[in-house]
Amino acid sequence: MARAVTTQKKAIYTVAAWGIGLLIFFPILWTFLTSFKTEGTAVADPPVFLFFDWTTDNYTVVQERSNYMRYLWNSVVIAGGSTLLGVIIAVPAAWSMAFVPGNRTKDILLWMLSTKMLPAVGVLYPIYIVLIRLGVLDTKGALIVVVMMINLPIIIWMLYTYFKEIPVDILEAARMDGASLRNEIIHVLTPMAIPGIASTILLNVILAWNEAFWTLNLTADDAAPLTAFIASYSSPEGLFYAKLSAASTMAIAPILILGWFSQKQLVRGLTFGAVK
Amino acid sequence: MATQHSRSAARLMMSPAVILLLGWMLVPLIMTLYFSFTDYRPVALPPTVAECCVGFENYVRFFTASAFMDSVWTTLIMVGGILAITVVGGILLAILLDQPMWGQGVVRILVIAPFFVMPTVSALVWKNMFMDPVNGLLTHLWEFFNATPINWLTDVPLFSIIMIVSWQWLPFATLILLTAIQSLDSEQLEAAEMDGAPAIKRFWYIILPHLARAITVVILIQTIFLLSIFAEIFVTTNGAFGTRTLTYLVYQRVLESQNVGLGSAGGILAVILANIVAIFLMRIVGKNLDA
Amino acid sequence: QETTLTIATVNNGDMIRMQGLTEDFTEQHPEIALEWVTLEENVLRQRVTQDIATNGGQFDVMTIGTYEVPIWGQQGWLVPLDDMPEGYDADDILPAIAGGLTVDGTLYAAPFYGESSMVMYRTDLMEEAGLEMPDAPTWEFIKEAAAAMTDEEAEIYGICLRGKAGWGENMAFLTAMANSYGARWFDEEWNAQFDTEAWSNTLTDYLDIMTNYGPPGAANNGFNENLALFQQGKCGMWIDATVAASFVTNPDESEVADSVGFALAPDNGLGKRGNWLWAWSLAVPAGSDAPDAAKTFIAWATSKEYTELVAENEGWANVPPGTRTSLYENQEYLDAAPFAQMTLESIQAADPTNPAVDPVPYTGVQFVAIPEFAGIGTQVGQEFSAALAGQQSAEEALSNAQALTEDEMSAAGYN
Amino acid sequence: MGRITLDKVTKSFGDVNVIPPLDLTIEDGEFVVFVGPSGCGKSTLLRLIAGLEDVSSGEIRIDGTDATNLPPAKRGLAMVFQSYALYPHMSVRKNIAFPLKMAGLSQQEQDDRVNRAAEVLNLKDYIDRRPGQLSGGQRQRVAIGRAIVREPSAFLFDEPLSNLDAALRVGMRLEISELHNRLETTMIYVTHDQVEAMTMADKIVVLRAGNIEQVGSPLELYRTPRNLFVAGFIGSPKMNLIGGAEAQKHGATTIGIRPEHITASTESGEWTGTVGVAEHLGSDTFFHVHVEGWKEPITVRVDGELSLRHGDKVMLTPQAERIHKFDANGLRVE
Amino acid sequence: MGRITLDKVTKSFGDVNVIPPLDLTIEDGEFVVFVGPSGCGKSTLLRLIAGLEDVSSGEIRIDGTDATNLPPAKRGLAMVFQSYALYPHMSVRKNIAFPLKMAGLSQQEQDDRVNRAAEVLNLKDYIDRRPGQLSGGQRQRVAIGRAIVREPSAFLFDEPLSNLDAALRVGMRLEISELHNRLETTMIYVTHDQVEAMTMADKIVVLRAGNIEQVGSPLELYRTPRNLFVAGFIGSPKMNLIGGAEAQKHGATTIGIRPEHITASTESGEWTGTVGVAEHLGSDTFFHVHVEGWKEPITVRVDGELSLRHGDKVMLTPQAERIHKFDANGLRVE
Ligand SMILES: Nc1ncnc2c1ncn2[C@@H]1O[C@H](COP(=O)(O)OP(=O)(O)OP(=O)(O)O)[C@@H](O)[C@H]1O
Ligand SMILES: Nc1ncnc2c1ncn2[C@@H]1O[C@H](COP(=O)(O)OP(=O)(O)OP(=O)(O)O)[C@@H](O)[C@H]1O
Ligand SMILES: [Mg+2]
Ligand SMILES: [Mg+2]
Repeated sequence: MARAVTTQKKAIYTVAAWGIGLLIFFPILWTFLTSFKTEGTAVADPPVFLFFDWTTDNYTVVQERSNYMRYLWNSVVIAGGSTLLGVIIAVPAAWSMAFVPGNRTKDILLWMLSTKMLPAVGVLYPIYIVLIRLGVLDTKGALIVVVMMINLPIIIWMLYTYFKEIPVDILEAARMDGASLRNEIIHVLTPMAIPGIASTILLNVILAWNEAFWTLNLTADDAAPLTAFIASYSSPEGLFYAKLSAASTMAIAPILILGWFSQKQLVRGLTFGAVK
Repeated sequence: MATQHSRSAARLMMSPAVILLLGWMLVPLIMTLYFSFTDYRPVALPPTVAECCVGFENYVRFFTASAFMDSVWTTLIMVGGILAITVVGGILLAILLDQPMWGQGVVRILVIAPFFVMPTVSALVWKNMFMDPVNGLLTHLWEFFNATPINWLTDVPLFSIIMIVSWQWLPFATLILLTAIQSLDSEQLEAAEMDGAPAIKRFWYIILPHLARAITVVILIQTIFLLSIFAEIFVTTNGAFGTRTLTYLVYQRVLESQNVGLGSAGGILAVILANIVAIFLMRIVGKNLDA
Repeated sequence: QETTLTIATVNNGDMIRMQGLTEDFTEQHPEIALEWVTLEENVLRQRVTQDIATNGGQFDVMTIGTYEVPIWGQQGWLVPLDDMPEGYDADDILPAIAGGLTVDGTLYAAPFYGESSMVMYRTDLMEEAGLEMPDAPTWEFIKEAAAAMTDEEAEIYGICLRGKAGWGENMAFLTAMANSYGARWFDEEWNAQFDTEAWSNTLTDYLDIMTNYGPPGAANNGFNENLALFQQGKCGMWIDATVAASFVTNPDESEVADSVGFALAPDNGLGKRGNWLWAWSLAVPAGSDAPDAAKTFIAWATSKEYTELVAENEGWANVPPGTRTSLYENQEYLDAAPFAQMTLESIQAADPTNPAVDPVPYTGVQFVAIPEFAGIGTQVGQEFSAALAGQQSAEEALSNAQALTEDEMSAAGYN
Repeated sequence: MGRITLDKVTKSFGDVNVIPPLDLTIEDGEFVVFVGPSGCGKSTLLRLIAGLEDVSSGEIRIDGTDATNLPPAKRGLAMVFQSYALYPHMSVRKNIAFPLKMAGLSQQEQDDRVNRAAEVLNLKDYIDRRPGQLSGGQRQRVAIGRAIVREPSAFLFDEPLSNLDAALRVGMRLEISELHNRLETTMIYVTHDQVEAMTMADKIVVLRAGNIEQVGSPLELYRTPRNLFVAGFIGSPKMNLIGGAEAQKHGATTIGIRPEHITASTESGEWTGTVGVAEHLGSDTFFHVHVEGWKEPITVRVDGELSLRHGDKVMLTPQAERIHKFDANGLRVE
Repeated sequence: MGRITLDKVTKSFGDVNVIPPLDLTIEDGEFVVFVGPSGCGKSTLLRLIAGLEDVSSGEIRIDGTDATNLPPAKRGLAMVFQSYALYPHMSVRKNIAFPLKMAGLSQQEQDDRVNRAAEVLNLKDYIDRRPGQLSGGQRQRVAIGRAIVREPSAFLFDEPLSNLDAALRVGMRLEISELHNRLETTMIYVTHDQVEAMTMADKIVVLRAGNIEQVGSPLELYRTPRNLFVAGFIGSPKMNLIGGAEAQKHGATTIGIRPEHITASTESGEWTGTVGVAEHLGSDTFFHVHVEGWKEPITVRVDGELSLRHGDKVMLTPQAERIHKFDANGLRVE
C-alpha cells in the first residue's frame, strides 16, 4: 500500500480530518473563547468568535468566589494519590495474572472488572455510613482510597495486557541470572513496561480527575476537588455564560494540557489488549 | 514459569488487590442487600433507620412501579445509542485518521480532547452554550439557516444526552480503533488487493473483521462506564422527559425521596441487570482474551 | 484555639456576597475560621439531607429552606436558636417568615433572606400593548397581557414561568398557582387531589399560557434561566421570587433595569393569591461539634448589622430582603428598592398554615411540609414538565401524578 | 501467457534510490528466482511487478501489453506473501474462495475451483479450519491455494518458506517445484536462501543493491560466477576465496575454490594446514583448515572415511580446472 | 564441575504427561544436543534442568548434589534463550553485567568480567548499544556473553539459532563450537535442526514424545540408528525407507538406505525408476526417483556429472553393506 499518494488525495484527507477534528474540538474552543468575553458578548446574537474585547474579568470573579488553587490541589492529590496507590497494588497483581496464569485467572480478571458495575448511587449510603464510622468523611485519604478502588480494576486490566506482551523468556532469563522476584519486577519488568505503565497512569489520572460522583458526595470542604468546584457553577444567577466558561476552562485545563502533552504515551497504551 | 515457588509468590502478590476489591464489593453490597429488606427512611416522621424486616416489599414496590420498566428501557436505549454512535463514528474517524495527511498529530489532539473533559463540565457547556433554546449556539445555527430551532433538551431529550455523552466517548473509541487499524498487517490488505477486492470490500471483508476484537473491548469498557452515567442527566434534565435511567431512578429513591430501603432494592436490581449485561459481554471478551 | 466552621451554602447572589464580607466577621471573632462549601441548590439539598440523616457531621452551619426546617426541627436534628446573643432582636423577624421556622414555639433556623413571589413585568411593553397592570392582577388579565406582549419575531415572549421539573422548581410555582385556583395537594384525609377539577383548570391554564406565549424550551427553565431571559429583555412578564426584583432592576446586569414594574401574584377571586413563601435560613445541625461558634456566626449573618454592612459595601438595593420588619421601615432601603413594598405585601399575603381555599392537613404554601414531599413533588413535577414539553397531555400528567402520589402516600403509611 | 518484461525500471523511496535502471525479461513458464542479501531490493522488485508499488520510471510489460499503470488486481498475477497474509477470520475455504468471490464467480464455480485446489494441495482435511489452527506448512499451502484458484498468468512468491522450520522447508520446496512442473506457469520467487535458489530455479537473478549481478541457470552460476559477489553467494558451504601470493601464482587477484573441489589427504598435497573445527554430517564432513599465512580458514568437504581430529596436520590439493580466477575489480577472468 | 544426572524425572502439565520417567546422565564438559520433532519435550526437559519448571517426580542432580528443589538462580547454570531474552532497556554492557550485579559483585569485578566476555565474543564495538540496535547475530552473542560471565557449570541453549537466517546460522554454529572447545564447560543444546545436532554434538539425545529414542555420538546415530524413528530423523536428506517385497528379500520388514549410499547409472543397477524432481546444488544433485510399485520416491545423491532430466530412466544400486534393516517393531536388526 506504499504507493505514491497523490497530493490531491492527501489534501482531501487533510481537509476532511481537520474539519471533523475542529468540529469535535469546537465546544472546548468555544468555551475557552467565551471565558474571555463579557456576559453581554457571550450571548450576543449573532455570536461573535474572535473579534471582541478580550477580558480576564471572569477569571477574577471566579477566583474571588472560590479558592481555585485549593480545589486544584485537592484534585491533584486525589487523582495522583489514587493512581499511584492503585499502580502499586496493581503491579504485583498484574504480574501474577500475566506470568503465572492459573485456571481462574481470567475469571478473576473479569470479576474485578465486574465490580465496576456496582451502581454508585446504590451503595452511596453504605459507603457514607462506613466512612462516618471510620471518621474519615471529607478527608483526602478516604477519597484517594475510594477513587483508587473504583479504578483499580481498570488499572489491573491495563497492566495485565501490557505485561502479557512482555516475553516470559526475559523474566525467566532474569531468574536464571539470579534475580529475586523483587529484583525481577523492579529491574526488568517495570522498566520494560514503562510505556504501558505510563499510559495506565495517565488514563487513570484522567478518570480520577473527572470522577464526579464520589468526589462530590464524600467531600465537603477539606478534600473537595474541582468537581465540587464546578458544582457551584452549574446554575448561578443571571447571565452566566462567561463565568461558567471561565470556571469550566479552569476545571478542565490542567487535565487537558496533561493529556495533550502525553497523548503519545496515552494513545500507545490505550488498547486494553484489543490489538493483537 | 510455573514452579511451585512462583505460584505461591503469585498468590501472595495478587492477594492485596483481590482482598481490597472483595471488601470494596462485599461490604457495600451486603449492607445494601440488608437495607433493601428493611424500612429505612431516615427523614420520615418518625424516622426509620434500617428497621428489619419488611421482606420483599421494597423489591415489589420498586419492580412494579411503571418507572422501573421505563427506566430499564431508557437505560438500554441510552447505552445502546451511545455505543452505536461511538463505535460507528469511531470506525469511520479512525479510518480517516489513518490516511496520509498533513498535521495528523494536531488533528489527533483535537479529536482526543473531549475525553479529558469532566462530565459535569461537558453537560453544562452543552446544555447552556449549545442546546439552550434561546441563546445556544445550535439555536443560532438553525436560525442562520432559517430553520426552526430545536428545543434540544425538551423535544429530543434522550437524543440530546446521547449526543453529549457520545461526544465525550467518541475519542476513546476512535483511539482504540485507530490503534487496531494500524496494527493490521499491511500484507493482508495487499493480498486482498491482489485478489481483486476494491477499497470498500477490503473494508468490509478485511478491516472490519480485524477490528472485531477492538470493537468488543470498546463496547465492554464503555458499557461499564455508561451504565453509571449520572452527571450528564443530573445537569441537563434531572431525569425528566424520559431520560430517567435505572441509575437515576435509584438516585431519586435514595437521595431525593430519602427512601434508602426502596433505593437499595433498586440498587440490587440494578446490580443484577448490570451483571447480566456484563456476563453477556464478558463471555465475548473473555473468549477474545485467549486468542 | 481556633474553631473552624464549615458552612454549606447555596450558590446564589446573596450568599456569595456574604462570603465576600466574612472579613468583618473574622475581625470580630478571630477565634473562628470559616470554610465555605458552595453548591448548586439541588446538590446542596441532597448533600445536607444526606449528611443530617446519617449524622455525618460534615457541616456546622447549613443553608436550608422553609421546607426542611419544620421537619428537621421536629426530628430534633437542629440546634434550637432560642438563646441568640443579646441585641439580636428575634422579634424583629417578619412573623410570616418566623412562623415557618418555628416548631412548637422554638426557633430552629434564622432567616437569611425571605421571599415570596410576585409579577414582574416590562412597563414599556405593557404600554406598547396598551394595557395597564393592576396592583393585584387576575389570571385572566395575565393571560390577556401575555397574548398582547408576545412577539416571537423579536424573540419577546409574553410570559416566562418555571417549567423545570423539581419540587422547588416548577412545583413551587404550580402549587402556589393551584392554591389560587382552589386546588390543594391533599384533602384532610391525605388523599391526593390531582383528580379534581381545580387541578385540571390549573394545569390546563398553565400549559395554555406557556405553550402560546412562553419561551421555547420552557420545560427546562428554572429560576436562573428565566432570570437570564428576563434580563435580556426576552420576557414580557415573569412570576417568580421576589428576590429577583433586585437583579432585574440592577442596570449592571439587566438590559431592562429601568422599565420593570411589579404587581402581586395573580388570583382567581377565590381568596387566595398564587404567591409563595420561602426563606433561605441558616441552621445548626445537631451533629455539629461547634454549636456555639455556629450560633455566633448565624447571629452575625442574619443580624441588622449585617444588613447595614451590605448596604455600606454594596448599596441598599443589595441587602438580603424579606426577613426583618425593621428593614421595611428604613427609608433608605425603601428609596433604593422600588420593589420593597411589593415584596413585603407579598410575604404578608402568604399563609403557610392555611394555604389553600379548602382546608388541608399540612402546612406550607408551595410545598407540603412532610418528609415524603421532596420525592413526590419532584416526580409530579416531572410529569407536569413532560406535559409542558408536549410529551403528554394535561390529563395524562394529572392521572399519572394522582397515581404516583397515592402510591407514595400509602407506602409512607398515611392511608 | 506469462511473459514479463521490465524496461529501465527504477524505484526510489524519497531520496533513496533502491532500484537503479533495471532491464529483465522473464519468459513464459519460467521459474525465476531472485536472490541477494537482505535489503538488496528483491521484495521491492517483486512488488513493482505485482503493482503494489509504483515504478519511479520505466515500463513493465506483461505479455507484451503495458501494465505499468494497471492496478494490482488487473495484472492477472497472484502473490504469496512471506507472512502468508491469510485472512485470519475466514476459514480455509473462504480464504481460497476470496479472490473468486471478488471476481463475482457463481457459488458453484467457486466451490468447484476451491475443491480442486484443495485436492491438489492436500488441504481437504483442514478446509473448514481457521488459519490460526493450522501449522506453518498448512498455512503456506492455503496461501498457495488462494493464488492458484485465480489461474493467474504468473505467480509471485516473496520468501514463502522463510517462516518454516528446516525440515518443512525442504518438503515445501519440493511441493512448489512439483506445482511448477504441473502448472507450467511463470513463477517469480524471492529468497535469500541460496539452496532454495539452486534447487528450484530455471533461472536465477542475483541482485545486489538493486543491481543485477548475474542472470543464469543455477549451474551456470555455480560453475561460472561472473564476479566475486556471485561466487561467494552461490554454493554452500561458501567458496573459499584466497588472495595474496597464492592468487598471484594463478595470475589473478583473488582465486576461488569450492570446498567440494579440494582433495584432502594426510600424506601429500599442495597446501598444508591444521584442522580446526570439524563438522560431521554423516554423509559428508566439513573440515575448517587453517593454512599458515592465510587469514581465513579453508573449508574442505571430505567424503566420510578420512578421520581427522582437531589440531591434526592435513594436506590439501585443489582441482586445478575448478579454480576460479578474479581480477582486481572482482570480475571473473577466464 | 558440570555433571548433570536426571533420575526418573517426569513432568506432566495437568493431565498431559509430557515427560515419562526419564534417566539421563550428562558428563562434565560434554556437548549434548537434544533433538526431536516439535513438541516432543526438548524445551521442557531443558527447563526442568534449569529449574524454570518443577519436576512432577524424580530427581535432578548437578555435580552429585540434589538440585531438584533449588531455584534456578542457585543451580549455577546459565541459559541462552531462543528469543535471546535480552533486556531491551539495558545497554549490552548492562545486559552482560546483570547476573553479576544480582550476585552482588563489586563494580570493578563486574567491569573486568564484562570486558573479558566482550573481548572473547567480539562485542567491544557495540558495548554501549541497546539490543534493539543490534543485528540478530550480535544479539545472539550478547546472550552468550550474559551466560558466560557467570562462569556457570553448564550452559543451556534452547534453539539459539532458529531466529537467524541460514548464512548466519552457519557462522554462529561454528562460534558456539569454538566456544565449547575453549571453555570446555558442559553444554546442553536444544535444536530440531539435525544438521546443527550432527555438527556440534559430542552426544546426541534423540527424543520422541518425551522418550529418549537413542543416545550416542553423531556418527553412531548416523551409522547405526536404533530404530526407524532415529533412522528417519538423522541424516539429510532423509534415509530412504523401503518396505514390502524388497525388504523381505533382506529378511526385514523395512530397509533403509541413505541417498548418498546409492549409486545411480543409466546403464545397469538393481532398481529401475524414472527421474522426478531434480535438485541441482552445484556441488551435488539430488534426484527423486520413482521406482515402479513403490509408494515413495527414492532420493539419490549424485556427484554432479551425471546429467539426467525429468522423466529419464535410471538404474539404482544400493551399497549392500550400508543397508539398514528394521523389524516389524521398527527396531534395528543386525
Ligand atoms: N516503503 C519504503 N520506504 C523506504 N525505504 C524502503 C521501503 N521499502 C523498502 N525500502 C528500502 O529499500 C531497500 C530494499 O528493500 P527490500 O524490502 O526490497 O529488500 P529485500 O531484498 O526484500 O530484503 P529482505 O531480504 O530483507 O526481505 C531497503 O534498503 C529498504 O530499506
Ligand atoms: N505450560 C504448558 N502447559 C501445558 N502444556 C505444555 C506447556 N508447555 C509445554 N507443553 C506441552 O508439552 C509438550 C512439549 O513441549 P516443549 O515445548 O517441550 O516441546 P519442544 O520439543 O521444545 O518443541 P519445539 O521444538 O516446538 O520447541 C508439548 O506438547 C506442549 O504442548
Ligand atoms: Mg524482502
Ligand atoms: Mg522448544
